[in-house]
Amino acid sequence: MILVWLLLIPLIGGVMAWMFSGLSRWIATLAVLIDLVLALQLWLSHPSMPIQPVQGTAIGAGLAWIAEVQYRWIPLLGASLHLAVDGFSLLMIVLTLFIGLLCVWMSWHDPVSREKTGFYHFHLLWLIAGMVGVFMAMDLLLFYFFWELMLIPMFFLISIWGGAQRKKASLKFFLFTQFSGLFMLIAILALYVLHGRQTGLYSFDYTELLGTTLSREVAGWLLAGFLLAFLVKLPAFPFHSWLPDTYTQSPTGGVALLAGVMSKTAAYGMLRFALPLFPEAARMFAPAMVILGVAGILYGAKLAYAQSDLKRLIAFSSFSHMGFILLGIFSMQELAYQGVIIEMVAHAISITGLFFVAGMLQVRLQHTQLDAMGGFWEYMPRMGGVAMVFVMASLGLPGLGNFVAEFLILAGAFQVHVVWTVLASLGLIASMIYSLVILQRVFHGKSKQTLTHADLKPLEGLVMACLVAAIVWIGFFPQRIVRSVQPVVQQLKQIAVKQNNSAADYEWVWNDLTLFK
Amino acid sequence: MISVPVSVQLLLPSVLFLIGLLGVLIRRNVIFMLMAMEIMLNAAGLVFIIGSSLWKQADGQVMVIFILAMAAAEVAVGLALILQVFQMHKTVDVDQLQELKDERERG
Amino acid sequence: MNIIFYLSAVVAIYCTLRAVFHKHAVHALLYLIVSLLAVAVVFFVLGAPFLAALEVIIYAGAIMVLFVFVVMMLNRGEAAIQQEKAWLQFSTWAWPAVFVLLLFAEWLYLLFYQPPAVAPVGGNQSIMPQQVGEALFTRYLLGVEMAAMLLMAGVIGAYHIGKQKQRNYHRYLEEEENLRSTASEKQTQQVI
Amino acid sequence: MDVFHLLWLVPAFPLAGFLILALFGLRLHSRAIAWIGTGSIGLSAILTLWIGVHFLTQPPANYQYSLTLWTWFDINGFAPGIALYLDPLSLVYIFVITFVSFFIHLYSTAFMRSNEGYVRFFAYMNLFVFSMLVLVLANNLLLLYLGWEGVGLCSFLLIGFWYRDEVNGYAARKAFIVTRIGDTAFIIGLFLLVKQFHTLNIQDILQQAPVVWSAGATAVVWVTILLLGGAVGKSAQLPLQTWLPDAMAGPTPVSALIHAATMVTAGVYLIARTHVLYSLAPAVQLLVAIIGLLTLLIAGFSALAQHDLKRILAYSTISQIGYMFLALGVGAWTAAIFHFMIHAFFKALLFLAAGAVIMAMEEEHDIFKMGGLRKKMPVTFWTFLVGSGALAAIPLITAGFYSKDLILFDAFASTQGSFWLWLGGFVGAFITVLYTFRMVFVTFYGEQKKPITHNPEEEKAMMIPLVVLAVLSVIGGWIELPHAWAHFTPFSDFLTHVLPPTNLKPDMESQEFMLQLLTAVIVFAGIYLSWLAYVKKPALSASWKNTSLGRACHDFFYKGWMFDQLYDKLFVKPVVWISRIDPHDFIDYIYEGFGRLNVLIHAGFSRTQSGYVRWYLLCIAIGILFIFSLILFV
Repeated sequence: MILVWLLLIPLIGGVMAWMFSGLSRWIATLAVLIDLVLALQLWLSHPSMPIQPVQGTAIGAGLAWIAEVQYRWIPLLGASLHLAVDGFSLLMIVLTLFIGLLCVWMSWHDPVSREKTGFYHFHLLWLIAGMVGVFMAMDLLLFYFFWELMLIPMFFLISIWGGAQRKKASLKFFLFTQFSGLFMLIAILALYVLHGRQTGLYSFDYTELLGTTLSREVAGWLLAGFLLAFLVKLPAFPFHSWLPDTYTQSPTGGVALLAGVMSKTAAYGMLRFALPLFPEAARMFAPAMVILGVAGILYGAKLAYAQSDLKRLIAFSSFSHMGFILLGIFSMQELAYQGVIIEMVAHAISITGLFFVAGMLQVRLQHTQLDAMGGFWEYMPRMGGVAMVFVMASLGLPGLGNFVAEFLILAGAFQVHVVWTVLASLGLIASMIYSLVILQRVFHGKSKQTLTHADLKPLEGLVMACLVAAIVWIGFFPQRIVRSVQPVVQQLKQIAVKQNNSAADYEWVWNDLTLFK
Repeated sequence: MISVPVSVQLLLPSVLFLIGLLGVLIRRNVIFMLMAMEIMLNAAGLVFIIGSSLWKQADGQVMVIFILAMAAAEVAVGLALILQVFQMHKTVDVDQLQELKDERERG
Repeated sequence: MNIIFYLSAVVAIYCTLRAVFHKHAVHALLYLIVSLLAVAVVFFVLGAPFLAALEVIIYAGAIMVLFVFVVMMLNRGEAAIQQEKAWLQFSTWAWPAVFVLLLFAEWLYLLFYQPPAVAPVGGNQSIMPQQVGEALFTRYLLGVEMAAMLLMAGVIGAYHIGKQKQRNYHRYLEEEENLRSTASEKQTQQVI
Repeated sequence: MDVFHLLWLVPAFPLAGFLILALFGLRLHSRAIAWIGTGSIGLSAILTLWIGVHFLTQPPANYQYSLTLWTWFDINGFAPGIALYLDPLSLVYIFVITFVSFFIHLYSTAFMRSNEGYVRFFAYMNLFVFSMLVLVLANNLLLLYLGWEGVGLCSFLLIGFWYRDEVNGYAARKAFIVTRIGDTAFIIGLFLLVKQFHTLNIQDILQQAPVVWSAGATAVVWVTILLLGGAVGKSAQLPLQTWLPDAMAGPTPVSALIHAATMVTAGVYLIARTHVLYSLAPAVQLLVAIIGLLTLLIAGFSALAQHDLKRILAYSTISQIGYMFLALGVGAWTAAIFHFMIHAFFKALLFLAAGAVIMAMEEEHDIFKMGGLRKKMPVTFWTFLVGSGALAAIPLITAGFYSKDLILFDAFASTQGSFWLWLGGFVGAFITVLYTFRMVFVTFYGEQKKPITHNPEEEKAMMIPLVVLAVLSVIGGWIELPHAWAHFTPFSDFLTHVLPPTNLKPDMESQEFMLQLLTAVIVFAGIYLSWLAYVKKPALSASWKNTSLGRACHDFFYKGWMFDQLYDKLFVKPVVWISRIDPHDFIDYIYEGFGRLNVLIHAGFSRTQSGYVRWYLLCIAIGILFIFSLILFV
């Protein structure tokens, strides 16, 4: 039942915020805070999930939910309101709500949200609800429903409260994500039909569909459909074109949720749906995906360095980091899986921090051009300090969450793809080159203009303190996360176990230098 | 009752229909176009009647009744529209009524 | 009886042609009425007396009267005729005529070279209103209901459309107009 | 009570200092800042002393003690902990770090007083000390890497401390990125170790490595090369040495602490720490020696041509670390660590004294614009002279002699050593003497060229560290006497619990005395030569400088053997070029192209929507015609 509340509170809160526009900030704060407390309480009360003994070889064996509800929805189609969470889902929900709360607070001083305040918070809350829904839907149709639900408020957030080119950006974002989402819908329907034909049981239920046997070609096509949606949303290498425009034009609150959480829904989708549903095909795709991941890391870093706009730079840095996630997921190693999940959380926090800094600068300067910045340390040492923390997180400084994640991803990937991992490690150097640009061109150097009372306001300080605390916490205590996602990783590990049997088919790109044998 | 071959019988509605079609295509006056359309409807009705007499079934005639009803409604709405359009644009020339034209082309 | 069919067919075709190509709207309408009457005769000849009556009453009577009213409301006398004359250029109707003739050719081919399979003609009796009514209110009851609703919609629609005199036909234009009016208000305020 | 349980407090004090300064520093009075910044290190140093005494008197089992604070993460048995490890090697390091840091902090309280960003300085410095302590105390390589990157960060922040000047920012960035290149190699090495051992615990790896790997196995070669990559980056050795001279842009105490005494020797620590691996890969160990040798020569020659006092010291640091690498390369592990300790004392001393000089000269760095400071700044002069003597390794009376001599002897006499390695080190020693005393004579002798406005000798906080470090630079060497004199080697004995003793070729001890004599001769010869060239007959050096060969050599050495220019052409320019060619992401053009295509198609279809009703109808008619024809004739 708590799951339904988790979903309903932001939905109702959104409507209330719309109705009582004057109080909308408080209503939004309250709604998200209550939700966060609920989710956190649930998460904390299950420190580590017992891993059920694996029965049989089916990939889904051993799944254990912390909470689960199932209501009738469209019984005719075999679709139900099946909500369930395990440690992984719950972690992502907590993350969503945490970032969401900070977004609400961050928009407090944002002049952008002063227009149509209630409507703004309505969209914000529905967006949060959509994401929360994505993280707990265990029915594929429902998953698709939430997948699309989070798209629409995001679209309006950009197109109403965005920057100067918001129309183009929001349209681009919508077209990319919607179009790719349709492929996923097709794949879901095809899977549904194939499964129904085989077993006679037409159902969209995740646990039901898990064991579907498919021929390699079919599974490949279906996985391609899922992956297309996820790769666009992540975004991965050739599908990232919507990202800079969208990230740049979004309002601060929106972009944090977009870069911080929405991109993680794609990674979540891969780990939760794409891989377990089509393990064979995933193994087939893995080398290509690994290459895409590495390409994304390097290409994103290159683009980030070339930008002259702060927000674009951060946007491309986010793109670059998504390459690590892709690399980690498809290297199919336990270390890498854990790394990916930690990266999902850590990157969400660090990128949120960076975009908040950019947003605060935008409010103070009315622009985000790097050429016109410099020397701001003098006027805002506190903001400079927190910016430094997130810059360091972005370049993977140990002690902050991203390092643990990237280390695990690369260490995991190294087990199977030596050359690609080494190339990806070059991304560590590249990430340092562009990250330092943020710090040095904004806060160091000669000051080109005088700002007064520009440093963090109390509420902004609180938000940034929360983020810093979180990223440091992950940096030093990732074990809490590791433990809570253990069952999922065990499930995913079974994919990797089989890998050894069928790796021979794909030897051509595995590129495992025979050095270390 | 009559022993005209069916093909010849059907020739009449086809000719009427084509005349109607020609009328719709070449007249610029909205009223004439509406009239031409009535002719076409009527021709279609005639085909039903021929079918009805051929097979000795009442269904064809029922259809014609529906066509009549439809024609009546259509004429009522259509003429109201014509009046309205005339009042707004002061013309009955369809070539000047181009609200459906694509924006890009107009600009 | 065949001769009646042929005669009325010739009359119908001739009058329809006149109706379509006439430059004077009222004359055209009168030709059209004659054409409809001729078609009614054909109906009768083909054994559909009830429909023949309906054709006369509804089509030739009611509908055409509507047309006449509208034509009279819009009539602009000689200018309209001149205009129609100008509009009926060769270039206007050449291409449509070609297509229509092509269509006609195909039709002829269809009718006479691939004649339709004709069911055996059984007896020469008419289909009486009784039968039509039976069919209408048993098998086609739903159709009747729908036709009734259609007529209702037609009546309301015609009333609604005919009533609104000065409203714009699209809300965007309305908004534009509002903007323009507020702008002009501002201007006047500034002037004051 | 077991004092070792308090080990965690050693890094915790500086961390606490950092946190207090970072969170509340903007509101604190400068005196409070100085107390917190220096006091935290002082507490750490006292605790270290206490622990050290305990360690010597009541050593833990096997001379090693580890303290797990908490498990960092545990993934299927791969569980690096936040765990500290204390053994003689790390004890030496934390001893040096805490004490030298303490004195440098003390010095800074006065030196940095007139600077804005006082609190920032101490916060960074405390963070640095914390990171450095974590680096040397870590019991696994991942935690070591945390400290490793932490010190890199602090180095970056402190080089760019005066952030308004773009040049400082550039130097900071350069230092961070160049070391990061090495660090990336390092972390790839870690991946390889994880793959092999599924652990990063140093002791576990060292125990398992000889079992898993035979000597010269490919994997161990790769691991050691990659770790070496990290070490040369951090320790500014060939080919990644270019960042250190530029790093002198930071405040002088920073140069003393980070870029001379502690951080740059982290590479030495890393190699010493993983010595078992290097023993398994003799080829790589030889490479270490060669790198050390080349670096010490290249840097020595570069130092000879510098004008900037701090740059001379920077090149000399590179050169001295080259000696340590040479020692590591020939298997003289303890000698390397010994030299590290002594070097930390005298190089910190030299930098601090140089800082005093620069302060007196109002930020003048060029030694040729100084001169004659001997009388005006006696304390500085004498301490600087002691430091220089140690650097030049004046026999018997300076600590530098004992450590450097040990390295030279081992380079010759160790089983992995050779005559050529010794010769290189020997030449390097001569050059060291030359540039050291060139620096001393030019700075402190001759005429005074600039008046002193504010004499730092009045600052007690600055002079006490100088004196203490000078004393250490003299007596520090007496804990390890040459083999030939007496078997009084407590330092090596102490370290033998961690590091294997140096294997000497048979019958070498007899030659040691010869070598020492040779060294002594060149030291005095060098001092005389530089005295001749810069004090007695300055025209001599000037005339040499005026020959075309002389000028070419001077320029070449002055620019640090043109490495900067080379790397600029090879790496920096291409990278920047690649970034600049396509800032707008060509992938985007593909999607833009799709968009354009759609607009084009739309424009085509838009034509059909002409707004002429009759045109639509004609289209319908044509459609009918078409469908009919299709049905009839197809």
